[in-house]
Amino acid sequence: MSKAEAKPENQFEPKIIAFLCNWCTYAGADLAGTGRKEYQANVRIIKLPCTGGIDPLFLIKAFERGADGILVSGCHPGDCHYNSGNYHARRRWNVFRPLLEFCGINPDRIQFSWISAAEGGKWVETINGIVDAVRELGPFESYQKLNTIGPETSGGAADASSETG
Amino acid sequence: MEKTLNKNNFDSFITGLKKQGYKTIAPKKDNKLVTLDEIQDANEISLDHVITNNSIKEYFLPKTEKILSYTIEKNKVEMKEPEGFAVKSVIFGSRPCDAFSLPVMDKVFNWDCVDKFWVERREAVTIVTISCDKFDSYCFCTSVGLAPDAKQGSDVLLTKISNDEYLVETVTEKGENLVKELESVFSDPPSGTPDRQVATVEKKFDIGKIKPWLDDNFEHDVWDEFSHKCIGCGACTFVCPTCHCFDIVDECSMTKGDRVKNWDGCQFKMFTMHTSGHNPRNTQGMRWRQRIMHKFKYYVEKFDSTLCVGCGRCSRVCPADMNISEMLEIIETEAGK
Amino acid sequence: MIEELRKKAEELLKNGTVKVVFGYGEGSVPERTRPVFITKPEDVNKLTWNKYCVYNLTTYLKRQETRKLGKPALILKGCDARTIIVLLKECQIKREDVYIIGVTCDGVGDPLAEKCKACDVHTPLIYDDLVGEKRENKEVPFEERYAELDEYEKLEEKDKWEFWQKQFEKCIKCYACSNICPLCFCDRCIVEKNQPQWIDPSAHPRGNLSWNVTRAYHLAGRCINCEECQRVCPVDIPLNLLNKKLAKEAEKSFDYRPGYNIDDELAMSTYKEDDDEDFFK
Amino acid sequence: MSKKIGVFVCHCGTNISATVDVEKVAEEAKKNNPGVSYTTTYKYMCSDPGQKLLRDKIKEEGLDGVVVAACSPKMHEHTFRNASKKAGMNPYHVEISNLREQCSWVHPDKPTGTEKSVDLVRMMTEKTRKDKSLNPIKVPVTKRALVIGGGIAGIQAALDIADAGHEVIMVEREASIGGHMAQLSETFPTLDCSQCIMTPKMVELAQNENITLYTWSEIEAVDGYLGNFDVKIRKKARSVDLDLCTGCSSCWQVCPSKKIKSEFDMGLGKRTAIYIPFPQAIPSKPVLDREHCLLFKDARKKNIPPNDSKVCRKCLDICPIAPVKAIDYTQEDEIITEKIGAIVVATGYKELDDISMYGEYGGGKYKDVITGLQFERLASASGPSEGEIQRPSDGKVPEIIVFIQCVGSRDPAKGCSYCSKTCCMYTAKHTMLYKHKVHHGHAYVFYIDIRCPGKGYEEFSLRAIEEEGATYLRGRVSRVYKKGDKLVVLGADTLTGSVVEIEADMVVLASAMKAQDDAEKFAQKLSIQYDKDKFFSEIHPKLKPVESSSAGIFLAGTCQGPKDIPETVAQAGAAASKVLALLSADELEREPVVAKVDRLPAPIFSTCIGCFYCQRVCPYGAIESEDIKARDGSTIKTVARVNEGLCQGCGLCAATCRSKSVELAGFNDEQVYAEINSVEFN
Amino acid sequence: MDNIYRPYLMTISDMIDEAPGVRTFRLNFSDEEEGNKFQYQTGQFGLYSVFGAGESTFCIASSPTREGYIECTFREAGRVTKALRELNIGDTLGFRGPYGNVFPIEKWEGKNLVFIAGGIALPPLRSVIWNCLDLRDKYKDVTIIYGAKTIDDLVYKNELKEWDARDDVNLVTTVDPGGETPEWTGKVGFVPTVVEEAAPDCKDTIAIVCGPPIMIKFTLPVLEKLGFKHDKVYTTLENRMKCGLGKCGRCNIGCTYVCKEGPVFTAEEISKMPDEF
Repeated sequence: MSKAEAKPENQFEPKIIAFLCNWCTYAGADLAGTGRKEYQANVRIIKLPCTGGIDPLFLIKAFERGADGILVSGCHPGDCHYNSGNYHARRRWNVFRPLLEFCGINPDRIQFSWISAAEGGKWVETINGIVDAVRELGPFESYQKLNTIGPETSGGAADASSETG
Repeated sequence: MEKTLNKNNFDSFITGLKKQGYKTIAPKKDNKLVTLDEIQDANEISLDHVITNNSIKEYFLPKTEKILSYTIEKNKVEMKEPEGFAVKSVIFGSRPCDAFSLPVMDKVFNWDCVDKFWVERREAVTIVTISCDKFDSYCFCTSVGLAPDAKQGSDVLLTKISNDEYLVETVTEKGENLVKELESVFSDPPSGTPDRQVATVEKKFDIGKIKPWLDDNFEHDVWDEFSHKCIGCGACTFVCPTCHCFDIVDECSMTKGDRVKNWDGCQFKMFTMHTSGHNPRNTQGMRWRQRIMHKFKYYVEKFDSTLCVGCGRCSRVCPADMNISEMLEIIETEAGK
Repeated sequence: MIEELRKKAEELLKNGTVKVVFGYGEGSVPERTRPVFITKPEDVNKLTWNKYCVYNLTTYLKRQETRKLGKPALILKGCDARTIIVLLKECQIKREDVYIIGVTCDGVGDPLAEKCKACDVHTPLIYDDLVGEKRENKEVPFEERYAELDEYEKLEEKDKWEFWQKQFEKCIKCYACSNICPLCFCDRCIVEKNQPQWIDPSAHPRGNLSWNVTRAYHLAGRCINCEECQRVCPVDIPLNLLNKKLAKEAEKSFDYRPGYNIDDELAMSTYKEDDDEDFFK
Repeated sequence: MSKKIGVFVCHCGTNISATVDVEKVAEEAKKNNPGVSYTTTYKYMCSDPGQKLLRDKIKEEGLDGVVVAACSPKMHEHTFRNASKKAGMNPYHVEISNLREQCSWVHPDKPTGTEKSVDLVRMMTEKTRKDKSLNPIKVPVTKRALVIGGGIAGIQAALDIADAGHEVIMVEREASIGGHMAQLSETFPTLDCSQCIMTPKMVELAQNENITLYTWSEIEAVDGYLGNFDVKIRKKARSVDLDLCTGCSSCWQVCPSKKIKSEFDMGLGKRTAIYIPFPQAIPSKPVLDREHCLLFKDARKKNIPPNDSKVCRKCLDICPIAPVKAIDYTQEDEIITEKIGAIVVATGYKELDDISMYGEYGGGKYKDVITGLQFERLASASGPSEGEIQRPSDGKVPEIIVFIQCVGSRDPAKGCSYCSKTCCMYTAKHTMLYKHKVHHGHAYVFYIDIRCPGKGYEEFSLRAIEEEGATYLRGRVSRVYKKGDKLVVLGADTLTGSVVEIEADMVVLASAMKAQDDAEKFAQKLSIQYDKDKFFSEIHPKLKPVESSSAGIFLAGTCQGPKDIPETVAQAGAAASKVLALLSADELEREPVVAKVDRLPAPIFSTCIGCFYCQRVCPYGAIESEDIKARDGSTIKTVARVNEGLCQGCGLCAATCRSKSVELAGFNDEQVYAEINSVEFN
Repeated sequence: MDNIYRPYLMTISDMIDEAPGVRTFRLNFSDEEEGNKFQYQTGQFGLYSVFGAGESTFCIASSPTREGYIECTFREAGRVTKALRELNIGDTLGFRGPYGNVFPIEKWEGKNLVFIAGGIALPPLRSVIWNCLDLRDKYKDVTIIYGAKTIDDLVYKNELKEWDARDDVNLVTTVDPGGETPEWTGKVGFVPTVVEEAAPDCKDTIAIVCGPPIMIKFTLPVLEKLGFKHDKVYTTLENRMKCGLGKCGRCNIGCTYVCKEGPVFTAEEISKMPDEF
């Protein structure tokens, strides 16, 4: 079911950073591995003890470093190894996601999901799903185009120039 | 050289500038505020304001500026000089107080070693100032030795002589060249002495009394009392045309980085904070003292000019209504006792 | 109203219940007032009250210089008094450290501030003394309180980005917004920490976006909508829109409004089993 | 801070090197990862020579940081950390790049896999550069074990732990210990009767002074952590005072309501309201079923306290114990808190009893279609028919019985997808029991595959066919319907390719072994992982078969998955040995991955501002307040402080803290920032 | 026009761990020709930059009399010093300087010298000590009084031994009370008290003092008591400096720009400055 061979040469390959909780989704990803379930290689996983330990600052920094899409995934509510980690995380994303949407960031670029240690299949679906969705959206140019300090912006009102972050 | 410029010739003046390859910056209405911004054609210019919200300092010491960029391999580093930061441009419609801030700050940026970022921009930009025909209660340029139609710092000075005629006086050689380049736009000087419509700003305090009082009043409780309401932000220092303190930080990803010069201000508590946590200027009173002392004593002693042009922006923008001219009036009365 | 305030202040200073009164005094121009800190009973006539008393004086509770003046009495409007409730819940002050002179208020700012159009705290919810006759706080419906956001929420995604990029570009990182905010009381703000430097200190569009988003997010479920950040921004960025959007989400999702009820849990420090998760896959 | 980092890329035989060019990964790491001073590849890093290579290189090259690019950290992070500890390097400077499960196995295209592996290694070298040395935290151990579940697994584990001299608390939900094994008649492959094996163990348990037994009790809540659990146990109201009652049986003989379906007899037999589940029950003291007792039903209807209802007080009156009666209607539920060091979960399984799902087999429609356990009860001497195989409908001795295998098992559509492992063996046993009791009877067995893999198992099932004459038909049953007083079984025999029709007197469905109904809720209470079928998950089937995902909580028996009694007992012994290992040390070394609030020299002392959001979100209450005092005793500021003993390292406080004053060791801000910073997509 | 903020590229040629958290780097110029042209005098400082972290200010700890390299000693405290700790021999870092004024060693010729240093403040004095010792005959007797919290907090341990061995240098090392161990042969006590005991003769003598503000606060009165005039006592201020070029407005104490008019000051100049450091 992998899309690796089917893709034409110059197709845009989205860059996805995934913040995973160590007990459930990371184990789910391992399970997909032991099951030899292929999926696209666009994701880079950053392991953290719990989704409750994921700070919205991480997402902003990930976008600044050129990510086109971000996946945040952990244990299903109730399954958290630390009892309430994912509940607090869910509450955070309940307000942070609309804030980014309000500022004009397409919410499909950030996906939140619950994947347990037994759901290797769901992990593969989630990854292929987000890679395809972000591939459709195309590279996150508007964020990456936020120039750092191009020569042109030495004046007051800065206009976006081609320098990438 | 003296000329006159008619208001409806502004359009051809701006297009002429564009043809000559100048980037034009002029006051532009931006919902509640009037800010100096790049314009494409003349009708964007708005002139019915007292003073723009941002000062022209932004075009010589930008709020953030790359002074070096480098790429890092494992242990090999390549440095790259930023180029093309000095863009040939004309600032049209600055005020005499803003314009005067440039020669004041030239002294510090050429002291002992020359900051090329400041100096190259200074050469590339020509200042066309319009004298003030309006003022508000925050202006106190006359108190610091300036005037609503002062020429220092500008290359060309426009002064209103009728409701759409401006008297053009070139101040520097650069100004003359500019006027020569756009000969067609200007017309001959008016015969006789034109009636210059210039605002009359009355003096608020005598600058002469300030420095002597400051010399021996480093410890005084007016510093604390006056600055209780200050919230320690950087608004006053950032909008001030003569505040030039900056910070140097590196912003980098894993393989490349930029060394950046950012605005910084003495009112922030972090400005003098040592890594150990010791802070020589620990309270807001000390920082407020530093601001007044630097402008009216230290800079005078070191470069023989007051680091304040009386534009009043800091008082207008201050969240807690700390008024600098009021402070100087208090100092004057204290000096009188 | 002004006489009553002065008499009250004088009485409090005289009988020693407080060492200082935080109030409003004449400003540098008639259309402005400024915070004044009265320590001597004879200075009370510096106090004034008019529609230009926009400051949220509780912000001076976080500053060491004004805290050193001793136990304060604060002249607080309804919206400012809500800050006290949040500060109490976040253990920044103890109730007995603060004496509150509540003022019934019909709206400040000329033109009328945005927050006063849908104000439901004309009479402060918490005070020791009340000046001005007590007015009944009537319920303001949810839609009306957040009407200001509709116009921005309706924008297309690209236009939203365009609008906010134009606003964030103007930011000069002077931090007036976080220094005036009574709830931004961190000793060392995240932006002042450089190991690691999460938020770029430079005032380029990327650094401005991460600063403004983080500042708004850190006030999620806390901001009491006093609009001081928007008023003091020297480059006139509509900052309160961000805080209002977060307040709307917090109220919609967790039915929580900061600064109304001293006992309920702080929104971002608790959870409900059935918090909605429709955006989770 | 590590700056001489060694990168060890593992081939993992060919698991990694097949789809990842390991040489290139090592060479790229050496070429452009700052801080890396030594790289190598090896066929089996986790092998003994592999670990020796690691230890030697650490010493020779003077490494102060190691990145092992191999399989998932869940597999061997511990192994490699111990290896580097032996080489004198702090184990928390070792990071694992997951090249196998998350790259080589799932990305077959070699260039892509290699490219990604280079990224993954760089991310971990960047993280290692920011690692800080951490030392294990010493924590006292409560030398008491808790066994949840009184079946054979729980009993075996409890006895093993108690024999080693440790105190054990056993909690059993039912009125007596024994679990499902007590319900069996005889057990395969030795055919010795379950009561004979189990009763001595149950008595031994009851008399063992190290073991405190709470029956008719459930686990209310489990807090705390490895070595220091606080367990709240709810002792449900039994209405009988265990100390006074002597088990003389007079009360349950006079109890008028005798028509209550006995759960122990799987609904075939009947029991009284005050009852003991089966004769050899431990404790052999009754429990009053308040659901069906006339007195309690009346009290509930009239909404009056039970003591005031006069409907029936026979058991109280008859009770010979004086001066205070052993029966007490006013008894309430009681919550006890116990301090526990380690927990063994042995909560057992639930047989698929809702056979109405299988209407095609007549399940739930005909009384003579019963489940495996119901047949066990029929065959058991203490069963409703005292061991006589009788039809539940009319009590006649069945001439022909049809056994149907895999009812609910291996059936992803309706039942469970897995094989319940024991049905082939117990169905063969059933045919033997039936033959021994009804010599002229004939047994038919419809099966898909006969799976009898244990020692002596194959011979046992062949005996059922060759010696006992059971007819095994390889095929599925399509329908069972009533014809007269016979049950017609329509099925296929795929070996002869013919349709089979048998007129049987009784049909026994070998129903599936499922997880307990409340397994999910129970797992969440203990915060242990469970799989899609709600069986509790072990950390790793081969490496850690009896350890649950929560440190200090072990699994034994069918709650972890279908298995037979020999396997269950073996697992119970393993769990007990794990508990003994844990309780053997006076102090426990805990993972130092705990949070810490920053402390700075004067005049700041800490950037924490004391808003205590961290304290409110901490699930373990591990954050206390601390007053920083000046020399003159006045409080300068009140800040948060993490209690290292309680902190479990979830990182919730670190993400909630707005000024980032609290950091989680092992996942601090610098490390996460370095990882994000190092993601260079090429 | 050249960019005054552009650092030289340096490579680390040697590294010594002086004390817990304190390390000395020996730096050579990556570009030979820049190295040869580079001139500096003792007492000057520079801005060392780690590419990827930022810049930080320390003195040049080596003496100009030693050609071809410069040395710097730093303690791990902030972002840049932590990044410096991660560098190995052979890595590249940047150096911008030399900035600030110098120790007027010519003026001290023919005089006795007393060097007083505390804790991590020995590096700026080490530069001038080696400079004077390399021109030993120009000065009369040389006394060095150096103290630290504990024994392993003492920096340049091998050089202390060297100075101790020389007969033309009188070295007094001390540790704060409680910091000593049985084998410690040096003095035990705070630096100001040790200076009082050593009681160097003030006639025709220059005192150079450098240490944490609290040590300077107690040492200056002791020197005064011993008869040292304020213009005979030199010190160097480790103030917070950013540009080193007098532009960024950060390092002023009163109207004195420490980076331009300092960091070396006489006690007299310091007494005239407002109390703002």
